[in-house]
Amino acid sequence: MATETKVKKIGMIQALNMALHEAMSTDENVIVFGEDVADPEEGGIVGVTKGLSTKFGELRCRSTPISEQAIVGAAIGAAIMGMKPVAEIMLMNFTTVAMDMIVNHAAKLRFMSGGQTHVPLVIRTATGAGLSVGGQHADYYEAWFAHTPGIKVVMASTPAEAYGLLLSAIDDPDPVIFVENTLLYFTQGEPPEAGKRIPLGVANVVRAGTDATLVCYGSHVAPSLAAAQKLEAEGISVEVIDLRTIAPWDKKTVLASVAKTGRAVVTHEAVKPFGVGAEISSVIHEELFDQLQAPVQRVGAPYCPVPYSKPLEVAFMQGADAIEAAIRRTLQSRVAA
Amino acid sequence: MATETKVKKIGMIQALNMALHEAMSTDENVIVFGEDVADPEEGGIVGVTKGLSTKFGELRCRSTPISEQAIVGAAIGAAIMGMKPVAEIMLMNFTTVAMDMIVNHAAKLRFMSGGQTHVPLVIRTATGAGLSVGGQHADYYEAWFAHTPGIKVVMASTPAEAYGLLLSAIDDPDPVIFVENTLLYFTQGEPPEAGKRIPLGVANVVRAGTDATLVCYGSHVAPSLAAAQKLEAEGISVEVIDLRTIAPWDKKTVLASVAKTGRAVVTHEAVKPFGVGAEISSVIHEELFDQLQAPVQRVGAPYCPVPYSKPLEVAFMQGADAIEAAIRRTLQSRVAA
Amino acid sequence: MSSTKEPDRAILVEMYRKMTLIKQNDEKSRAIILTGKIPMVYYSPRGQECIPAAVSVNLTTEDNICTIYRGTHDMLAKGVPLKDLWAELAGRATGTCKGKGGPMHITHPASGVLVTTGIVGSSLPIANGVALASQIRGDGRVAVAYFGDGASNIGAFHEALNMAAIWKLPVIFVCQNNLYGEHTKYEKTTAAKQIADRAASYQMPGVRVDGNDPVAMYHAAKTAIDRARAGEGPTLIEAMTYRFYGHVFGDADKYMDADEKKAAMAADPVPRYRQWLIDNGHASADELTAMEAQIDAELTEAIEAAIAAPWPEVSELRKDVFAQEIAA
Amino acid sequence: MSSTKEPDRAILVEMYRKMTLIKQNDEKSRAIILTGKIPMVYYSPRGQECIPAAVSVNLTTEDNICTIYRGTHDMLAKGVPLKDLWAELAGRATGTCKGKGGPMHITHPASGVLVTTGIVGSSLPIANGVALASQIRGDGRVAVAYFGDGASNIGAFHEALNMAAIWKLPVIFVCQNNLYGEHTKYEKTTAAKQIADRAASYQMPGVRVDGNDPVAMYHAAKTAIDRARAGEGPTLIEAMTYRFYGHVFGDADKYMDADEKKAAMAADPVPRYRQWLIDNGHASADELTAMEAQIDAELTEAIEAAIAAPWPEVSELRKDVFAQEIAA
Ligand SMILES: Cc1ncc(C[n+]2csc(CCOP(=O)(O)OP(=O)(O)O)c2C)c(N)n1
Ligand SMILES: Cc1ncc(C[n+]2csc(CCOP(=O)(O)OP(=O)(O)O)c2C)c(N)n1
Ligand SMILES: [Mg+2]
Ligand SMILES: [Mg+2]
Repeated sequence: MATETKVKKIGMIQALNMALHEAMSTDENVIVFGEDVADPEEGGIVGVTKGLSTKFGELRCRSTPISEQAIVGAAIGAAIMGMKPVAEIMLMNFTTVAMDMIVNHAAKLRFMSGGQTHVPLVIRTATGAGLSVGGQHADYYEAWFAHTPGIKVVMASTPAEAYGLLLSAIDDPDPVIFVENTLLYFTQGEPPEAGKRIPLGVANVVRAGTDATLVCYGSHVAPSLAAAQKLEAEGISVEVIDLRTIAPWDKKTVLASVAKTGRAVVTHEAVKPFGVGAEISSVIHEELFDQLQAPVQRVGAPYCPVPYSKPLEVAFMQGADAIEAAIRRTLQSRVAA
Repeated sequence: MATETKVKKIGMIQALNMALHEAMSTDENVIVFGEDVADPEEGGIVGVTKGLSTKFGELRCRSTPISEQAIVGAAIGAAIMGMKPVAEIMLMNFTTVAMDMIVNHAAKLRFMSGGQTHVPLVIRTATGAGLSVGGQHADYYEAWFAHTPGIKVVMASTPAEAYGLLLSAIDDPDPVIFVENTLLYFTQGEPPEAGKRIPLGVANVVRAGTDATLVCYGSHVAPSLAAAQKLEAEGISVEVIDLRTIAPWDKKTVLASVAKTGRAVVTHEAVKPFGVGAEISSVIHEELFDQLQAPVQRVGAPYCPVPYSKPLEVAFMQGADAIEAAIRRTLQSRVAA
Repeated sequence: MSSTKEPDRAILVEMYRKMTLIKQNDEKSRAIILTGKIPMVYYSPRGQECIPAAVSVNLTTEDNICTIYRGTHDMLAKGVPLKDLWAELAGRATGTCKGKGGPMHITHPASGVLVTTGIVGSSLPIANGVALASQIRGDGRVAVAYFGDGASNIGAFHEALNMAAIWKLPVIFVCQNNLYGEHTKYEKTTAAKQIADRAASYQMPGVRVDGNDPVAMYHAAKTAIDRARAGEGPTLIEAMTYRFYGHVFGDADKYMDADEKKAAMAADPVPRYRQWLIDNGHASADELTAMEAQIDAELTEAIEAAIAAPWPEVSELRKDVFAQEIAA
Repeated sequence: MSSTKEPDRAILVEMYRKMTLIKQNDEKSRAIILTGKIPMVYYSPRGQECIPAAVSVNLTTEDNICTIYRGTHDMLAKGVPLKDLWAELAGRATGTCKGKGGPMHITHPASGVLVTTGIVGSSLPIANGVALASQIRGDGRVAVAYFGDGASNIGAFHEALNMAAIWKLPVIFVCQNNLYGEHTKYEKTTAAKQIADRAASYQMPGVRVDGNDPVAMYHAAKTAIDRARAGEGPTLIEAMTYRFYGHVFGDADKYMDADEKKAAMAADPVPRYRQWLIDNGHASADELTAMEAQIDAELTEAIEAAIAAPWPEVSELRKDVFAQEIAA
């Protein structure tokens, strides 16, 4: 895909692994635990934690029992004491068994204690359709966490973004859910600058444009760019915004863009109804009703569990085509202004 | 409040209790379990299950250990076998410890089994601010469940509604979360007609109007009616729609009303960002963009955990005033049509 | 083999048939994945054949099981039809679940495979509910929950055992202890000397048994199932075993002890049992060879049929979400 | 009282001081609620005074506790300042949590009250994390998780005990077994003969002790805390006790056995211990009466101050959600 040959690309897993090495090297309060993460051979199921237990010892990087409540509980307690735990919940569907710890405790302790305690933990978790794993291994719950005051949600779209965002998530004084996409694990990208943080809460305008704004994040950034590129050939200029942080999201950047373009599409891999797109669409309508040339369009998965069978999974996953169609819908329905 | 004196009003707790008695009497597959529910003296913490264990025996109405995963798991297994379990999860915050069972299993088994099994259970749970119980006893997660394909969400606004909706929820072949508001427990209303069901998925136009549509449910129906009544004095006619079923919600009724009024407000007790209001607002904008006279307004709690202190809790809870203000916003920002 | 009183010859041979079916199904699974024709995620149960074989000969089709992602052996032992199973693994419209569930969610109520879950620990609380229905109806059925050693550390295990014990549910908890949860050894994660000990927390019988010994496993299962059927409540069985092919097919399994694995594979329960059956006059080599050939033929046919079967229609996404189809 | 070697006089008296503080605080709480001046939801710990008193005299302010809604006794024993506590109960800006947490979420890190939770079972996994930090830092602190008998049936209990055991965390699990979870008796919900037995599932010491006997409770706590501090890992203590005023203040408690309750109240641990201290020459009646009067005065002052204290500003809703204030 790349035309340059100079820069050596790196993979998503490697980028995340580099960020963890960097964080553990520079701050001894950073600790890592989760199922299988201390396996010295492989470093967890996909290798994100490779080498950490060997380099930093099993006191700071340890494999846990299959006990997600205990994992997140341990992260909360350690975080209150000033550690910086990075807990891994292998897949996002398994956050459901730790939901009390995340929602009733991690997210609320700062507020309920009147600021006396706070919970600077990171929960890394992965998910995503496309690997034929069926209904219980590919759900997205970022909308749930965004509806939960007190916890931040971050999703990265490239290796370098993942590196910089994960470092910021670890630095952050508040709890952060860091969602990794399983298909993106197998992608390559530009290497990050060593130690370089990407601030949370700031969206990234990955492509400038004038005719419509496309808001996306995580696994939907690449197909958004593909759709934008395709439309460019027709002279349609699409601005693509990678949210990076889903909660709290960067309203300023999104609204400034839509104020300029007058049209917007929000897209994500999660199920469309009651998804993150609903909030962003609502806010755009509320704030820019008079400037909008067409109603904001949303793209998301259909309202059903993730199916196993390949043709069903393909139909379930919305890609560049669906995004392109949504942009076209915003262009067609221009109101008589 | 009432002007009639003939009809004997009944309380919300009594109405729910009557529905359970009715369901258990007419269908021996209906079973009830949850923490303390079989207490013959009080019938659970607030008395919704009073008398059931005495009348139907402890085989069909039993108190459980404090084990929400096991409670919902038992309901799922029994439901697959054709029973009609009504499981009580005392407060909605405690559904977090059973979230795997609800989301990965109850909601998905019909789909994942290709329709070979299904899970006709009801989870009754209560929540709501206003009783000074602080951050872990008053959350609303209806937006989470609405974002979860395969499970229905119902919230009732009066005793008679609760009676009819709970009976339909028990009849329903799919899993239903039935959310009760703790403040409404203490309200009275018209008695229901014995055995009368209120169908799921059908909203109730509780007040006809022509100038704006107010979409609400559960605890926000009463303040919505109060706001509508107040505005009537100024000649502003507000149509009030009680959704009753949050998922799947009655788009047809809502869109028909907004198509007529050209203005809409969505209000709920849950936190506003990423709440149910976002989906409804988005759909109204998407479907009726050209007919809307003003952007849809949303009312919901501010983005913070439920606070303890009375003045904070009062400020947290949005009532008739906030709803009235939102309606006024839709009236003011009329676009030059 | 265990020296306890042996079951009937027919049962001994039926256990072998089930074990062979599982072994051959596993071999064919790994082979077909490598061809790319059915690219499923596969958690091999090879090495654990004996456990569900011995449990299932004590069950009727009216009895139900709840099993897990590593559960093909449990399903086959319970009698899921091969064609329906393979069509599901291949994601076809003719599969048990119309292709919508896949390997981790095989369901086939007709043969008593009620739930297959991908969430560690979740089979137990649901099996309780299945047993609860039987208890209320007094229909004499039992429910079996299968799960792994790693699952004994998750909250659902504890809640389910306590509830089953206090309610005396007709359920049997069968822990297949293969010494690993994913990449991590038992000793690193599990504070109990043996999982069977945990039954004491619930005043429930807890039995550790050699899960690779068909006769011992048969007796452990029979005792527990009889007990459940008689209304005397649940049992926790810890069946000791080993998985031959790592956590998931394709994993490098370097985290496993090479010698330990070699020893386990050398003690492969399937050929060992075959030899025992012949040595003890329960079956002739010819009889077993013929059985094996027939199983091979049936499997080949099922797999070929699966590959030739039609894909589901995209409209299936709108079906089975609720009883009522979702509008297009 | 237990006949084991008695602790120093100063400790014996300090335990009484804490117990009295808890008892009087309870009396004042119930009284003030009835006046309507501080209309809080209140889970009375009356009857359970001795447990945290005996635990806390073995802790330093550096050591931390995680407790539950029924936790005022635990907090008072650990040393939360009365004025800060009462201002929080009254929802005032000067409360420990600025009025934002309330009775179920009292937090006061300076005295080692790190978390108070309203979710059954949640104190345990979090206490593990607190202990984990100490283990990594080698700072010699210990963490105590308080919880009830009913909580021993929830998943978090099991996960936390297993993790603490396998990691040898410096944590003590103190189960205050008051025989009821809300309206339901122990025997209806808990399959274990005694909760202490459940420690065996984790190869952890499990001790059942009379939680209303200050000396016995002192020794049980000391052994466990010393053990944790020495890096030898966790202990489960089941302290037998009774709650005098039902689940939540105002509940009719008809589900409780009237005779059982009468007997428990007749054996009220606080006056009983008072008499024992006097009878055994550890303290004079005058000394204790003076102490009681002083506590009464301090409590009265704290409550009056709370009622007079300012309410929090509404802008507090935007603070402490995140480190950075939310925009208005
Ligand atoms: C709640 C949950 N946590 C984590 C996982 C990921 N996971 C899948 S299998 C597995 C190991 C389970 O080990 P064990 O129970 O021993 O069963 P085995 O795979 O050895 O048969 C893990 C951790 C999961 N599926 N569910
Ligand atoms: C997860 C969860 N489920 C249910 C409740 C409701 N609840 C509050 S206290 C309580 C009883 C707890 O009993 P126990 O653990 O014995 O403590 P006690 O109140 O007797 O001190 C219950 C069921 C809760 N707070 N959290
Ligand atoms: Mg295992
Ligand atoms: Mg109790």
